[in-house]
Amino acid sequence: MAKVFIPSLMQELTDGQTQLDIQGSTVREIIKELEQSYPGVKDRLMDGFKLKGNINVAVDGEVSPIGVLAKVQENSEVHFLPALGGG
Amino acid sequence: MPATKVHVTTTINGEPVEFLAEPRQSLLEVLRDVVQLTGSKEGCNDGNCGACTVNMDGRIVDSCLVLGVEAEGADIQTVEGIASADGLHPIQQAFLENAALQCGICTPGFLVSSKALLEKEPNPSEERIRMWLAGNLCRCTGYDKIVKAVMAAAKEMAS
Amino acid sequence: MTTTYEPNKVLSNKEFKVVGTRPVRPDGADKVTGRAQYGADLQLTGLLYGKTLRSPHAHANIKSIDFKKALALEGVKAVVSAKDFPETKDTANYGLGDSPMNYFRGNILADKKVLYKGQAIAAVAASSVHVAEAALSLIDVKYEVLDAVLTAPEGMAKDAPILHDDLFTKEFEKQTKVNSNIAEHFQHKMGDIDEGFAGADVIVERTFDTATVHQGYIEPHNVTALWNDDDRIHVWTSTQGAFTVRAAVSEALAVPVSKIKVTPMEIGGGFGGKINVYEDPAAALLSKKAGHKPVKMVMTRAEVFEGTGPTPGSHMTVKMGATNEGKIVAAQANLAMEAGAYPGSPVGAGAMCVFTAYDIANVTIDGYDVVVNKPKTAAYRAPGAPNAAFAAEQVIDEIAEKLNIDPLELRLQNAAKEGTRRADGPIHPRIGCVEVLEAMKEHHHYQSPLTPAKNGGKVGRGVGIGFWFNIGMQSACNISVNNDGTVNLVEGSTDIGGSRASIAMHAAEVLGISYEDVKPQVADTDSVGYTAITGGSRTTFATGWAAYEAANDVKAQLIDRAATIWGVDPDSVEMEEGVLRSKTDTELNMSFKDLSAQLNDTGGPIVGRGAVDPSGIGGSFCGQIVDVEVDPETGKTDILRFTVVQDAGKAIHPSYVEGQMQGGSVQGIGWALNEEYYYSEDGRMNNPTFLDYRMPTSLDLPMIDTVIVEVANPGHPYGVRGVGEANIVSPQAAVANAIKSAVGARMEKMPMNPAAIMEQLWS
Amino acid sequence: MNSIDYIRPTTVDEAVSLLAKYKEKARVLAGGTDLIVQMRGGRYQLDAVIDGKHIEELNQLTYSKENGLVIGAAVPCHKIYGDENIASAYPGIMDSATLIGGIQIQGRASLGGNLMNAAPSADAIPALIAHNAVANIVGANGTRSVPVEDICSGPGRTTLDTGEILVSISVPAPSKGFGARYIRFIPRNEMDIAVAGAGVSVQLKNGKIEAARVALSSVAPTPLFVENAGNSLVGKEPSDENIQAAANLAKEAATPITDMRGTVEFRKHLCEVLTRRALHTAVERAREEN
Repeated sequence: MAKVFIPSLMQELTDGQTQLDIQGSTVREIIKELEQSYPGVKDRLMDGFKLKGNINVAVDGEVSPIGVLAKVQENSEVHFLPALGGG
Repeated sequence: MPATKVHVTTTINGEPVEFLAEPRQSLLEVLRDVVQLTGSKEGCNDGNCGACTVNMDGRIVDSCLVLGVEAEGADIQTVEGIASADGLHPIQQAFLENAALQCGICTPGFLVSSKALLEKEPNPSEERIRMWLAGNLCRCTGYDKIVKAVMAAAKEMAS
Repeated sequence: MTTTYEPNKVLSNKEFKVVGTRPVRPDGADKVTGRAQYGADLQLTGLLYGKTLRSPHAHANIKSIDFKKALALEGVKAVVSAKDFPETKDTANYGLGDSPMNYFRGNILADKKVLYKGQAIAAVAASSVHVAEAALSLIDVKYEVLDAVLTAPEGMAKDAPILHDDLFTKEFEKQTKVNSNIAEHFQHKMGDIDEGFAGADVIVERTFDTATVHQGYIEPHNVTALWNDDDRIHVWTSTQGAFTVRAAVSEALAVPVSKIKVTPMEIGGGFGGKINVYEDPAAALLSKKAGHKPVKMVMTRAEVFEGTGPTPGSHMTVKMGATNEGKIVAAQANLAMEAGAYPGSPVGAGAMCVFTAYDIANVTIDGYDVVVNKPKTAAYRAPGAPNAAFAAEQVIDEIAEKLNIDPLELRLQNAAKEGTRRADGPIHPRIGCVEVLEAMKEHHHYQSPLTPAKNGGKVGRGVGIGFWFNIGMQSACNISVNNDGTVNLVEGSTDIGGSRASIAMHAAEVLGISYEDVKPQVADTDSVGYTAITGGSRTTFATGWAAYEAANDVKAQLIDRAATIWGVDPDSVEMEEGVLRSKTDTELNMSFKDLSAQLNDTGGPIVGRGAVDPSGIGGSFCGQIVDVEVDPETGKTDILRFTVVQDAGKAIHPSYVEGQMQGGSVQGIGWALNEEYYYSEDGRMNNPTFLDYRMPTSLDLPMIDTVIVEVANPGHPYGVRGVGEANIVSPQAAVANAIKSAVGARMEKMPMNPAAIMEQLWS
Repeated sequence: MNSIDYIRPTTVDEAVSLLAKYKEKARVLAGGTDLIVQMRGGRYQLDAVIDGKHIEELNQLTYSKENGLVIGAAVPCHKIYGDENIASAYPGIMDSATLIGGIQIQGRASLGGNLMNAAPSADAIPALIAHNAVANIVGANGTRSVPVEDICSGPGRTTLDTGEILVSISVPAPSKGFGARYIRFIPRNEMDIAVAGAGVSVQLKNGKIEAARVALSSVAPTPLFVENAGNSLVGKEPSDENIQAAANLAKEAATPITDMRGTVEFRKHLCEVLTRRALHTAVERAREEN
């Protein structure tokens, strides 16, 4: 199971839980799984089939260039982060 | 007032040049838009960045603060006139070898200014170079490599 | 010191043939002779000149716009306003996140309401710039002037005038029901902040305010657009991202990208400020309305200050606690940054960077994105991070002072390493924070006594360290082999500081040929695969990587071709240092040059391609040591000595890496000491000139010494970490700490100009 | 910028008749470093600029120990500081000529233009006042000479009548024991407008101050001649206390405004600091002259 870190401002949807162990081989599956137990998560994170434009997902510390398509390993850490630009 | 163009005869980079200019046009505007020498750049249009620096009768000036019509009878050198048929001038070569440019927009002004300094003072101190170039703004380099390039050019020109 | 001191060190631990050398840039000759074509240099047949009408008010409703008199002026060819935008979808995305269409378009041509002085309202195309300017004065706009909000605290105040009646505070994408100037609230939490502070022996808390500053590139924004008779649009512009411009014009005008071609001209600086698109869509509309004539628009310096950039002013409280032994046990930050007129300040990045250099168990960070009546902020080198570091790096300095621990020692004791968990969640991969701090500590500068005063003032030394994540994103590159043994390399990254060279060096290294045998060029959007912005310190990292991939593709094809010629199995052929040889038969070998001459007779051209969207981005740490002299009677600060140390992973072209470090640091010095938007009460910038927006001149600086640290980024083939941004993060704090050490004034406001220092000394 | 005529007279008379014709719709162009920027910014909507650089009298630069210095109104700064005799005889003027703008600006900008631009922050004017300079003005009604401190009447305004032209500035020859200094305060080291500036001179005789003048920039609607500050030193020794007292008078006289270049409090404070520092240097210079 992957360790999914819930952003503090989204913990209201997870009954205050900060971290959840979720089954899934991609970020998409993880979100689907999360949505099952905690309805509303998907709407917060996704816009149709992809992540919202202002959200990044990091798997094991690496921001995924392919968003929800990113592969997740057993024991991976998954973080949802605000997207960053740069100068 | 009707805009009447004035006929101006001048010398640019050693060549006699004639052009027609409205009196309100700056020398920079004339160089870029009328004579088609776009090497001199506009950064501020009020004499504070030096990107438009040209040499006029042996003195460096901001060409945005000169009227084109004032060029009558003058001898003007722009960045386009620095290299010779033999190749780049040592100051140009030094800027390249010392990585003294990043975006390159300020470079024409710095080259014209630096060349004038080295012609007047072949061996300037770092302090003197910094003082001389204070009218030329560069936002990319922090000036370190520009100052070093001028020093390197001085050395090269002395040898 | 007895040993001779040599500046500009590179602490390399891995050597390559081409990578790590310092060749002259391929566009060099054009740039020292005035031949390089920047956007404003473009001349086209039938060219018209456009100018933009801008709001004289910081906050007002537009009641009406009357173009009659302007259109009657001889030489005026077309006018446009927001009314000329076609119907389209609700959200715009041009490659950098989503934004509501009305906000995106509002910043191009305002509709109904203006939200900052300098906001574009309408544009005119005419036969000359002078006629276009005259026409602007004939456009009659009626306004209803509203009260302006100029800082984040003002914007957050309960009774503040509201900028957008459709803006509701978001919290991690949760749309709240609060109509407010707070566009977004971010939060990061780790550990237990109260417990953390309870275990601290010393706690420092301070509140900081910083002013709005501009990127300050010397070249004003420019664009030439032609809406052709066949309805194809061609845009020539100095931009950090040609594909971004293409997408933005497409989104704004509801024209498919395939009908838009963007030719990136040479660019005179950007620093993040030439990512956003300003006049380009208006220029295209003017071109269409003027009968498909090309229209050139070049901003004045005042338009650049008032209508583009800047990076935000901010209001920040930082609190940190440490034990007597110097272990930092808790850190809290409350960061409010000005988005400008539309949401999107870099507070999110600031929040993610504020404590990143340290290993702290208990952290809470709150960030607020606040709209105010100022230009919409744009990226500026590590956006958000310098503001945050100005606060955090001063607080940590004060803790060191209170604990009587050397400030670098305290930082080293708490430095983040591989495996340290960041406050925003993920753990650090291999990073160079410790290595940078150690290089600072061991540096001749830090080991030397304070530089003596030049003008009889007081001297002091300060340090600081900063972090920037860097970004990856998409890059494409094609390499074709010439029959004289050279290659042409086509890529899509605007070259803003020598990246043609660093990208070509990747290819030369792979192919084992000389740098001079790679001829790079930056192509237009019709001629190369999608390439994201030159920004986020990504160009050498990602486009260099694309070149690496393309070169490897070429190499594989060369090996195949040699095998065909020799009639052997490709697996038995290798290519090293520009020579192809059989692994088994020493007779079979051929130089790349010889093979390239045979290509047309042995199967045709060889073209390699590289297309990447890499992960494995290596963040960069950068620290500064600065000695200042402060005149205690006037508050004037002079920089006496300055050293910058940065982790480059691997410096592909060390001179250009040093250039980034020096340039970023000096922008930081300008930000620290003098630069600011000076506003009148009604929201007008009083100093939109290089005279009064005081950027450093050569006379304000010493040499900027550099140390390149190389902690290879395992995510990149040569170990590259982007170096364009981290260098601007902490110079401000380092200067502040130096001022404190010189005259005892702890500076809670930036800029730390003479008046501000005197005020602090008098208080 | 609106359309303009450009006229290039070669005599003062010609220039005066052109000014009579265009009245307030024409201005005389010297270096143009202020005028061209102001025309572009819309401060003036002129019909004509009259280039003064081709009139002999406006280009004169003569100096003798007997008759002093005459600076044509269009002579650029670099010619002034480029002349070693002038530079050593007129240290205060030399200070200001090397401070105005950068090298590019100094290639064009003139002290006469600085005076006619009448900016409160003008660097040359306090130095000229300190040096007892006089402006030589020609108009339709003839020639008059006016002390420099009586030229500026407000920001950008002078006491010249419409139709008058500044031809030159005369500065008396300094005698032994004379020293002068102009310093300004700017946040950077170049290219800035003065936050405050002080131009001072002292005449020493037998170790005492025989005469002294103090003038300030950027702290009043015009460059400010602080007569009482200079007079307070007369007959006294150039001691720290006496100089401090004069500096305090300068501070009292200043009536600055708060703007992007500084606050009232800061600027008044600077008047004291700069006047004190300038007087000390002027005294040192005066002693060197002995």
